[in-house]
Amino acid sequence: MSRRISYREAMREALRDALRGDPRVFLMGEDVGRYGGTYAVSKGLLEEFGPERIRDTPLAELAFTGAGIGAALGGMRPIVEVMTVNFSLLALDQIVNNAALYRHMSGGQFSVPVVIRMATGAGRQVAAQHSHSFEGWYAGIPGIKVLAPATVEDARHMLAPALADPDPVLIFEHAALYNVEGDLPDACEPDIRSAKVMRPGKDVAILAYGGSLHKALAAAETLAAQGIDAEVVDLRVLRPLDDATLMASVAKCRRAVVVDEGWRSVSLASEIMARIVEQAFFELDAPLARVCSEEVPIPYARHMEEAALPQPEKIVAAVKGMFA
Amino acid sequence: MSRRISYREAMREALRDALRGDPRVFLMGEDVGRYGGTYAVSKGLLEEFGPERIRDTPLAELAFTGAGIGAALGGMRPIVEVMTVNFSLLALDQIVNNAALYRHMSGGQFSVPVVIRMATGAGRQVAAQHSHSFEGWYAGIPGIKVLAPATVEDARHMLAPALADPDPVLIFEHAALYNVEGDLPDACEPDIRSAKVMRPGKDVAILAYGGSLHKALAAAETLAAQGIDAEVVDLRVLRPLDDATLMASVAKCRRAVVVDEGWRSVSLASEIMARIVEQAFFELDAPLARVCSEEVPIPYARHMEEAALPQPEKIVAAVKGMFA
Amino acid sequence: MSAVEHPAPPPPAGPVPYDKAFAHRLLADMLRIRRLEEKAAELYGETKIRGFLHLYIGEEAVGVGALHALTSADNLVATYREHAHALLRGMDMGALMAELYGTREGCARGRGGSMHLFDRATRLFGGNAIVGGGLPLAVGLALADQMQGTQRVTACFFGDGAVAEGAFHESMNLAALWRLPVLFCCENNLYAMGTAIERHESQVDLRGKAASYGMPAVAADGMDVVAVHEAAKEAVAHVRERGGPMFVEFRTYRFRAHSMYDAELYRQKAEVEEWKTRGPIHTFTARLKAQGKLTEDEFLALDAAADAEVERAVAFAEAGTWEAAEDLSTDLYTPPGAVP
Amino acid sequence: MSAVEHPAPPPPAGPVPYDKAFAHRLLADMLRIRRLEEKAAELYGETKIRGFLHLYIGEEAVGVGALHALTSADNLVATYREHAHALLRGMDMGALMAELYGTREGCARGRGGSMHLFDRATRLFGGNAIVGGGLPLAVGLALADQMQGTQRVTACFFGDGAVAEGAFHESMNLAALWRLPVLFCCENNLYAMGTAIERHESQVDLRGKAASYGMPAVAADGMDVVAVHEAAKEAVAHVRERGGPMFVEFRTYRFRAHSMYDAELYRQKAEVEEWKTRGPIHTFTARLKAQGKLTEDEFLALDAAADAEVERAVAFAEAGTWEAAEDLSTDLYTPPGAVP
Ligand SMILES: Cc1ncc(C[n+]2csc(CCOP(=O)(O)OP(=O)(O)O)c2C)c(N)n1
Ligand SMILES: Cc1ncc(C[n+]2csc(CCOP(=O)(O)OP(=O)(O)O)c2C)c(N)n1
Ligand SMILES: [Mg+2]
Ligand SMILES: [Mg+2]
Repeated sequence: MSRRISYREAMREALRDALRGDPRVFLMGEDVGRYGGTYAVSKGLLEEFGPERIRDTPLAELAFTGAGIGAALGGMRPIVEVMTVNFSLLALDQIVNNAALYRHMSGGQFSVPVVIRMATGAGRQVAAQHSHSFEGWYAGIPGIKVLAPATVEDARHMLAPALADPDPVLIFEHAALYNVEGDLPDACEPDIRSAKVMRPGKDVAILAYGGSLHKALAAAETLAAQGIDAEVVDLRVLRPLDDATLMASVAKCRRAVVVDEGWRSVSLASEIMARIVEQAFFELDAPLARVCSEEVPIPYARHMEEAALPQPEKIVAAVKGMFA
Repeated sequence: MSRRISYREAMREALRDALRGDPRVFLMGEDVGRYGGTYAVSKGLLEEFGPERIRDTPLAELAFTGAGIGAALGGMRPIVEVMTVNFSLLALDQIVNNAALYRHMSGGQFSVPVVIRMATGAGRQVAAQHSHSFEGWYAGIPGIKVLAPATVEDARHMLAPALADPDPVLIFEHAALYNVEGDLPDACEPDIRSAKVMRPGKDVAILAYGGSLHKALAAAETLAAQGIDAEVVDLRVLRPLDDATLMASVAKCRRAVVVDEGWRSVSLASEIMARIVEQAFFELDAPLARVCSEEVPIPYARHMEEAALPQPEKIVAAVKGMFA
Repeated sequence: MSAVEHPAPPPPAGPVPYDKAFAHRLLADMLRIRRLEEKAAELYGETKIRGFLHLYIGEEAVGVGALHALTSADNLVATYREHAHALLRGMDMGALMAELYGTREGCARGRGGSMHLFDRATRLFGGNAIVGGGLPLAVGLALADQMQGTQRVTACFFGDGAVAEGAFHESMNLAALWRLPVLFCCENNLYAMGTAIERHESQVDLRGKAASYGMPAVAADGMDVVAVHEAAKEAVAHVRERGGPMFVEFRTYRFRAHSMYDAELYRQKAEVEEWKTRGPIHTFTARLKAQGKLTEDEFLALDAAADAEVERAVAFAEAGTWEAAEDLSTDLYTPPGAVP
Repeated sequence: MSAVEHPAPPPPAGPVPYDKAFAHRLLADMLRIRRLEEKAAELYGETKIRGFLHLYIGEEAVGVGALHALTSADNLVATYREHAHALLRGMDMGALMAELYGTREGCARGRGGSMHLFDRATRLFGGNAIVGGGLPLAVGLALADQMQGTQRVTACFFGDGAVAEGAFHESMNLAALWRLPVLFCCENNLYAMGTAIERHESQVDLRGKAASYGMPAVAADGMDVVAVHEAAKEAVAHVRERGGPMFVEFRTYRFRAHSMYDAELYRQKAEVEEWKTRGPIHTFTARLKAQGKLTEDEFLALDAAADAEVERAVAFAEAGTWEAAEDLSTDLYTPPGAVP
């Protein structure tokens, strides 16, 4: 059994559940309360949980993110919402130098059970400063875990295990997904460890996550019509990467393309390619390929933005290039 | 003809030359003046050029880096010194969202001729918060250029072309190199475009940069004694990468290992591996390998720090693993 | 009325101390901005304009009063709510509208959109969409002027919300410490998106912040173009003569939503309505008429001129062309030979 | 003497308003810190200790006076110059010295070294080596207490240099806005590394900053343990009773180099010498003696006890063992079953 729900509603239900289930949980960030959340994710929560637990913050990304880390050290289970990944650069020092290092550097004395959520990605014509995808950088930081829900199922069910995790967990929600609806099964296994095969196939493994997953699935349909049976894998967990699932898919298909909305260079895509070449080199029948954002600031004009981002057609072309 | 000089002195000479040669050039950063520079690089410059041009700043990485960008827009040629890459996280927003995007986003109206220097790297037991190597992240940002002088020659000669460049240029100086001496040839070609073969070889290409270059060269000596003739390439320019030189070396040796002091995942090393597999897949006789920092905060204790960082022995082991 | 969180100040009153020509100029400029933005909102509804669109409606007195205190040699650094500032610097309305359309004829070639208006010719250094992100740039521009001996003021606009950012603090300290010619113009419209100033600032009199850096500060009624202009003139003169920075707080109000996506759950309709009665255009109009400096016909003529300019701008934008997708990477780096 | 940039305040004087036992405790603690750090400097010369080592010598009155105003239930967030703070929270000196050696018996298992002393038992939340980096943590710790109804003060130490950081501004505003029980303790030693406060702060009276957030502030002579303690007691009481934050500025001076690499080019020897005559230990000793609250023998006994404690600590560290390299990744993440 399942029901139809939007990614936004799924996320909101997850938040509501978490807030109801544990008095230590609270949500803080810019405009999460009275405004109702920039993306309306937290709409209605202020009314139910009050301004202490649905806490509007000043524009002070560094301090309120750090305060979330401190509150976690102090026994709470904060959910910090950084409005978008773009502004998280201002908070990065706290995420790296406090959240990520804290347990190891203190010789195991303190854990930091904070969850930090942020919207990421482009595609809504909001131009260069508001269209970044830095989750790849975060995926490179030891001491944290990084999630990228791409489906309503994950939007609904990744938050609880993230909060239960004793270490810092970052959740990247692709801004273009909030309006997307999907079927949410009544019974779900909450899991923040594994990648997931979304579409089994045998000719090429398309490894994608977040907003790009849906482009990969669309590309797979097109390819199927052209006789190429693509397997599509949702990374889901960007750190630690589930190498086993990825390599199994690569070994089975013997060809792989990675899709990542981050800029091409020094991206999560490059990391996955590096791992494949380390772990599955002899399984490959063709060079790996990646479809990433072009290495430019994302322009405002729609056709230019589209040209800058990964698109199903680019994925199709990359795959077909492997069979040429 | 050449002369013996330390990396620190080479850098200082470069700064002095730049300041003498162009009244628009000035140096600003924390303790560049009266303190004499944290690493004594700028020692003596205050006396020669005065406090306007050797400008001590408050601890305000975000604002003084942004001020450097603004001063560049205003017609100056600022050299911003961020004391170390660790603190540059606090300035990252300005580097990404202003320096890097500015020209493209303004439709080509404004260039940002700023140079931003910072010390990077570990190896001096300064522990987790002071031992980062984030230059890989910077190398992933379109709109800027990224240099990593590893030799006295580059310390001496990369600054002038960086200043002459109309776009933002970041220079990463490995803190462990300042005391290293080398022979500086009297005649040098300033070049901030190409990688450089430092030791020709034929069996394996070792691609390294910055502090790791010297470890790669040491490893090559050990390997030579064991009958493996390694070619060592200094990346020198981390963005844009000189693919041609790298691929030529890989194609020649048919095996390659990348050495990078950054954390392993989503690193410059992963990017280079991805490029090799894209561009030179069929030239490879073995899986690629990388020697990076272990994915932990760098510990204080010497033996633990050593265990966390790339070392010549690890490079040797990685290479030998390729011939096993 | 007193139930509203932010009662409006008394309506601007008293004689307007300007000659007719200048008074008409101020009024005309407020009308130009208003009509431009009303049209932009309409075009947004038609999906001609996309992405973020932040309207200045209600705040026109601030931009107009303040920017008329600057000369064309001065620098301007603005936020994402900067249609007014771009226009008042002298940007052609067509180039502005074309940028909102995203066409090649836009002031940033269609790459920036509403939040990133740039204009080298009028020394407009953006359009910055990172809250607080423009302040360090302004400090640097002023530093360049100080070091080069250029007599120039750099005016930097930002909202009340930006005051909470570290960037504000660091920039204020640098500017005061180095005595740089920066005019910090805070457009305090009492809200940062949906967060009222009382919920983002522990101390809502923002002049105290300036004092803590030893920087002179003044506040002015941002609903009154005369008050704004007088305060700005004095502040600009101060910066120009002393070389050091100054902080000006303009107390104003945004009549429309924060951006096009805002349900305005965070404020009462009554509050907005009360502030609308202090609208900068009609109160100024009324004062000028009362003083005999404006007739209804003159008003209608100014308004019609604004409308006509907007129409021309729309026509220009409609006739626009698209940047070629192959040019995506153009100007990522400065082409050889281009003077930076 | 007046040629120095920062003249010292008048020497602390007047009767010490404490009973003998408490006065001796304060003196003993200052001596413990001093002897510990003198030894650490020596061991640095012998390369037993490496990396950065920032000494507190000259500033002992601040740590001792302030930390004696806290209880063991309070939280502490410190900087990289935190040997004193760790010791005064009650950390065993052996565990501290072992951390400087980098051995497994160190308070952070040898992973942190001098800049990263942590102690869960005494609620010491680091040792933070990013200037300003601890302030947001302190705000969050206090927020957790407020939300959980725990009566606890979070004291946060930082230098004058940190005041210029955005982190300071954002944290002060948050703490004041939300009325959090944070005690902001500024150790103003007049220099941020080699940059004198006049060259990093446009306004050197730092209390004005607190005022701009509506936060009460007080300054105290940081060379006088009595003045520090009295100010700290009042401030702690204020925070505890009102629940809201307070800012205390302790004006002090660092007698030694910033760290072990500093050539001290930026200040005059005469200035250092003048401040040394205000040394917190000998002035306090003299006052106690003058008041008949301390004999020379008692002083020598306290000093000898400090020395003996240092000797034991060194012996403990010398007998230390190394963490196994295979354990490099241990505690990167919390092991299953460990309570965070
Ligand atoms: C650093 C940063 N954080 C958050 C945002 C999202 N955001 C855009 S405008 C805004 C409110 C800013 O308020 P204010 O400074 O008062 O300016 P106003 O919009 O009222 O003119 C927010 C939170 C952003 N653009 N940049
Ligand atoms: C964000 C950051 N920038 C720069 C440094 C390098 N640094 C370490 S201590 C210091 C001076 C700090 O001065 P202050 O806050 O007055 O403390 P003090 O050392 O005088 O106790 C600097 C610049 C750092 N650790 N962190
Ligand atoms: Mg506002
Ligand atoms: Mg200091």
